[in-house]
Amino acid sequence: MSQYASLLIALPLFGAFFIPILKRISKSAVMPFLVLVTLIQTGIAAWVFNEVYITGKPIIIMAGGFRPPIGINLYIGHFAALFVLVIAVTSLLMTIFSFKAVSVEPKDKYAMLFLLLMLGATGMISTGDIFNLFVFMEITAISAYALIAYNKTGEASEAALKYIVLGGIGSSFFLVGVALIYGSLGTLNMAHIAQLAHLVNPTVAKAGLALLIFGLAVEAEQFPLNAWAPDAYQEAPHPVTAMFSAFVVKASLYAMGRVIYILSAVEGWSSILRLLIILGTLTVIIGEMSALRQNNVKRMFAYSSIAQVGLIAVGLALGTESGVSASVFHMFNHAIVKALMFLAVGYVAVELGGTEINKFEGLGKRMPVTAFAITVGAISIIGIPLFNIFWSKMQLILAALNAQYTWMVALILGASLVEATYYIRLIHTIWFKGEGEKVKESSVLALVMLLLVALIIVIGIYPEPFWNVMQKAGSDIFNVAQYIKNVPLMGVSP
Amino acid sequence: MNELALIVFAPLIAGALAWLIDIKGIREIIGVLGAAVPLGYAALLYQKVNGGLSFAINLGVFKLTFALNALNWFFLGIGALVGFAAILALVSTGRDSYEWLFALMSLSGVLGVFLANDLMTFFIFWEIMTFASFMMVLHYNKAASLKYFLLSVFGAYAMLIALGMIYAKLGTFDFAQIQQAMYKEAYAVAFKADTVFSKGESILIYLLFLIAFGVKAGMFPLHVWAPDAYSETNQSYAAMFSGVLSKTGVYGFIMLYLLMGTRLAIELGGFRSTTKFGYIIAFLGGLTIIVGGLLAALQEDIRKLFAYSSISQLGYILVGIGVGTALSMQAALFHALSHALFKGLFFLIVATIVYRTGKTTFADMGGLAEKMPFTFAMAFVAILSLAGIPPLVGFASKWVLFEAVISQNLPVLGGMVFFGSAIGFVYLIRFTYAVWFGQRPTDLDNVKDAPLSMAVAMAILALFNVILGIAPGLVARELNKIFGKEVIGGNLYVLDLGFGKYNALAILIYLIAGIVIAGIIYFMGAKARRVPVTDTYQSANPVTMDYNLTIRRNFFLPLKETLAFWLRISFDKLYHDIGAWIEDLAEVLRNYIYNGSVQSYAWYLAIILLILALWGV
Amino acid sequence: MNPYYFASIALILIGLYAILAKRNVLKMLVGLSIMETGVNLLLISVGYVSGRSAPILSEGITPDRAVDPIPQALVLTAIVIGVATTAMALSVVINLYEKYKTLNVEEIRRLRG
Amino acid sequence: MVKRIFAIVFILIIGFWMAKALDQVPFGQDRMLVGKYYLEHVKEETGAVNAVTAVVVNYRGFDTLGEVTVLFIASTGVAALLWRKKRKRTAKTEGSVVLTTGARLLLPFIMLFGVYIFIHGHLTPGGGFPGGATIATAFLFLYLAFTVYEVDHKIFEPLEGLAGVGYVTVGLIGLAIGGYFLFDWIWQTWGIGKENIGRLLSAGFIPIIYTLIGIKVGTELTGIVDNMIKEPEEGGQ
Repeated sequence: MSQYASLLIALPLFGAFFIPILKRISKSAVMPFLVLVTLIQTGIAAWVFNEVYITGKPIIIMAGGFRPPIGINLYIGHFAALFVLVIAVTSLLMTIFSFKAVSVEPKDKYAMLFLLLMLGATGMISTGDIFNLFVFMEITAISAYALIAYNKTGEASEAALKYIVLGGIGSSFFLVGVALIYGSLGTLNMAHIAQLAHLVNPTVAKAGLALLIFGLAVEAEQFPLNAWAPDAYQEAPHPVTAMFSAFVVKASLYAMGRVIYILSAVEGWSSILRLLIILGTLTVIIGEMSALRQNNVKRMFAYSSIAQVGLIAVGLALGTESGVSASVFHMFNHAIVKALMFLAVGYVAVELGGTEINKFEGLGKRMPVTAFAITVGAISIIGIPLFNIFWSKMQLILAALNAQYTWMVALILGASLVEATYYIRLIHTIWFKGEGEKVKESSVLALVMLLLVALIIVIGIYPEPFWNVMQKAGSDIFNVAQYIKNVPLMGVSP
Repeated sequence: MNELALIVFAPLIAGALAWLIDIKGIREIIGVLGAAVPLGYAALLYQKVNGGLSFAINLGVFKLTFALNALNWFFLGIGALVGFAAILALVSTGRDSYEWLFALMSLSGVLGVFLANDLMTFFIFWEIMTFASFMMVLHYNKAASLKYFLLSVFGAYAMLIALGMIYAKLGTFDFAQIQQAMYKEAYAVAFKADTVFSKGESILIYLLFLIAFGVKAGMFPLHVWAPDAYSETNQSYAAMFSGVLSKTGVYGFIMLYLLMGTRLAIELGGFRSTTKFGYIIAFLGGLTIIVGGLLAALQEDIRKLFAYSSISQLGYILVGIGVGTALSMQAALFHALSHALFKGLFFLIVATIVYRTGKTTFADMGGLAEKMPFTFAMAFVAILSLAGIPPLVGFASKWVLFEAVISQNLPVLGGMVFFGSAIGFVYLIRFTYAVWFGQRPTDLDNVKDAPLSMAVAMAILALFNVILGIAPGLVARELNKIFGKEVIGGNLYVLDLGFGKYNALAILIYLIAGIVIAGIIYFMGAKARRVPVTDTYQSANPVTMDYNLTIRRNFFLPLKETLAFWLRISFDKLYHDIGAWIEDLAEVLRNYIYNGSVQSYAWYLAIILLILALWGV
Repeated sequence: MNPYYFASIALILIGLYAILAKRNVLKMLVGLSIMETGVNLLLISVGYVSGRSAPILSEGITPDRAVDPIPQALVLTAIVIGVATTAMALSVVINLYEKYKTLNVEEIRRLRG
Repeated sequence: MVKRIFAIVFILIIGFWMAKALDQVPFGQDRMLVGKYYLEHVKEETGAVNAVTAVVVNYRGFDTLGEVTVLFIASTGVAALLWRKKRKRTAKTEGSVVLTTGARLLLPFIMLFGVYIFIHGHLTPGGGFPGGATIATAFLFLYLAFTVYEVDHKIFEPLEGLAGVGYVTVGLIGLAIGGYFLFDWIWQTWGIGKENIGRLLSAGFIPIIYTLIGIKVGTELTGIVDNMIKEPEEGGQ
């Protein structure tokens, strides 16, 4: 029965392939079909979520019926179950937003690319095989290239070009890493690699791990490699940006975390981790500093999202279980908050025709619900208690201090001071500056925004149930021995 | 629900309700009820103070624990009382539900800080209080609120790092456990055994806590946010803001003493008769008194004057804490109470004046004594109490403080404290002269007296000022209960420090006698006749009413000229320049790194590969 | 140094050099596809076992006479991914040229800061 | 000029690093682990003679599913990005006589050869992708020869979608019958063609999948060629 979880991959694929046929039948049925598919996907994801969290055992999907490492297996553990649900729900909300936000013509192509972006992220999170991770990473990347350039303006093409060149280099070197790992171990299944990791020759292991992490770091927006991200976030259609910052980046972050911990038996492991922590801290600082004097609010949120991603990467690279669970909790919180804020900014851009800061003056009077959503999002990102990001940021900082990285924490807190500045300036511009006549806000989107705001406040006030889920998800990544035991490896005689 | 939880969360829930039900009448009632609950319970819990009442919520991520003991009951009393008075006054000056939500949220934050039993809860409610009070200031002025928020969050993050270091080494947040661990550390240091925290780390933790609590208490180098924040917010909220929220900084310093006092004392050694680390706090406190007092005298805006005076009064408390003996600690607590009372009263008076006249600078005020007699009476009580005139609580606490400082023969601190009280008197003359006496501008003729809600609030605080002034023994008994031993002797009306006595009742009797005699002379003897204002100043040459005779502007111009050199060094400008410099750095960094060309981005990738190649190989 | 490894690394580096040094966007994309070809060659050469032939088990070829089939399967996928990336890149460049009228990397810099 | 020198220096260092890493993976040594299992069990578990095809379709079927999706994204993306209201072919020079007659003559044979490649995927080298590419070259041949020839999107896109839907349905049938997604139910449960390994009708659902892939790749690559050749009208968006 549990093999039906493979519908998580089959359904969006079936939907995407079915759209060209559906387009022949009735052109206007494409978008509603998109909502239907994401709705069913959410249903399946919810079923998988409580299946995994009730039985406590991960679902292992063996494609083609062959046991790993012979066949490819999907490992839907605590983390994958949680985040597949996050992906499905965010995509559902963004399809609703796409009705209003996407006006550029070939909408059926947009729907196909939208579904495949969701598929790529879901695949990346649930796969249990390194090369399959590469394939799903490419699916996410290429559909992201297409979606970023979708608006067909000069700037959109420029942003997409940057992402293609950098993404191309990153994935090529990722493949070199896979070649090295396969060359020395002879297997591609993650659990099998984790089992045999100690047999790898030190130089190959170090180089392989470094290249794998380099490839993933380009997608996961670490400091110098994230130069494509601000442009891509700014130029992509609004629902795509929200999806991008909510889960596409998280998928590559998770992949990086998974690769780090399955190769933890490798000899040069701690030096690469320290490099990753330095990169992560630099990402936070440069991300926050660059957002300081932005007059395009969408680009400002892009930089802030990059900074939070850097914080998550630091959490992952700490090498302690509390660090990993804290970064998973931060991923979850950040996904909600950033989905809300990019939805709100997108909606403002759709209604008022642009995301420059002067469009936001007096927003409190013109679009009260959207202004309220942005304010709650901004306040929770700064890290104020009674909101959700506070708990995960606190856990991250305590975990970092536990791992004796006092200087890193001081720099990160300094950066979040900078973050507080530009968010407060935004809040002040929205509520206490400028005038404007009232704009009628669509009730559906208002409802979606209020739903997300309610979720933020609920997690902020009583984080206990969420934290238990996060700890299980964190140990799912960190505890590699358990991971190897869960995957039914066939004893392949060397 | 446990009483402690009710005390802490009642204002927050009331604030949220008031914000949701945005109807003019109901919102006020809910708000006042929300503020009354903590006051009521604080009184109720008086007997059960040492009953070890505690309450804990398990939030999964952290366990929030609250506990009641003699010390935080004392601070709880201050917070609840002045908080209730401020919320009562907010009824008339409150503009919209936004202010009700955040005023009550900050009250809830303060009470949470006082009742917290572990460092993490302390930090969480500290952040809630900072955020709520920031939102009150943001409502009025962005620059002031931004400066306030950044400095206080800077302090909060300093505390977070210290807290994190303690948690990393000791694995716990709980006050009691940390206290024991620090005692063990102290002995280990004494006998040169190996310790969990190195000397450098304990100094770092001390400095971080110093910054964190210094910011909140408005200590000298970190006080720049206070004048703007206190003046740029709803004036009745300012009463709570300066009266209660600054007490959290004081409470923090006392926590620092309780947790790490012995360790730091042994570690850093002594200085004259106090500990070195204590003397730093005391000296900075002394500087705060002088700077606060001098700047207060030179202010043109009534709100700014009281903001600076509030900072300088806090300097007294810091000196009391810094000296570090049991007597000086009790003096500091006593002065914390009296400061909250008379400063709260002063800000309520300012709120009434601003509410009624709409003016805030001295130049366009004057001669309000006839028009607002009740407020003037309240102001009179407050002035006496702040200046330290015997029958009121201000004198009692200042007297104990002076005794404490002198008995430890610390000449420099003693000098600062005395200078401070002199300066205190100076800016009070400025206030009374410019606002109450002198010639009333024509447009203030139809000014009415304080509205009922503000009058009641002021009356409550004035009453306490008088009662505790006459019977300081009430407070002394509570303070002794906190310290467990008889530090300040004497019964209800007499404070006996062993080397000095103060009989409040006797002085009151002499005062009443004096007033009676003065009254008799006034009515019977001298033919007192009303003298028109114009007569007193121009030595009898003809002058008309519309010419402004009273010196309301630049009252202390000579003082300003003498201090001109010192006034140029302003920490406010320093912080502003640092901020601007960081912003320019950010601008340069952003344009240099994200310069838009794909090739340079590809170069970044190549550089990272190079680093991997060189480091990884 | 085995010639196949040497060739594959050389191809990867030539591709990287083209991306780093060439000013025309199309040349960069050519460099990108050269790099992908180099990586595919590397994948294949990792799987080669000297003295054995293609893994098609018709008559005469027994399992111990065949080369490792997995890298060849991986390369099939990698080639298609290379094609997809290049196709996407070219269509983006077509749009870019239509709007910017230039292919010089230095001039494509409207999104910065 | 300095930039080029730096680039070369960087590249040499990176190259040296990768070479050092690769030295530890000696060339030509038999390090097969999972590969050995495939070679020994390919005949009885999948019935395919060509081990690579068996690995591509059966053992690692998920990769191929992903790969087909990647190509589908490429063709959709190209279509989405180059979409204009009115587009037409602007080729001026008609193909020479040799080219046009050659096209008419050779077209069926190229098509036939492409079909041959993906039908015999499980026996001879090459499979769905090379077969599909050959078919696409046939269409390209027509584009080169005739300036007016255009592929009709009304037919090609649904065909492409149909092939994709077919592939996923095959996987779902495997899920329904064998309990596992992409399970080779023809070979493993029904056991058809077990006896004639090496001949056409063998190797379970590999021929079916490769035919679907062949059609899909053919139509997609032709779609990409068509989108790239057409020029937008002046009034285009």
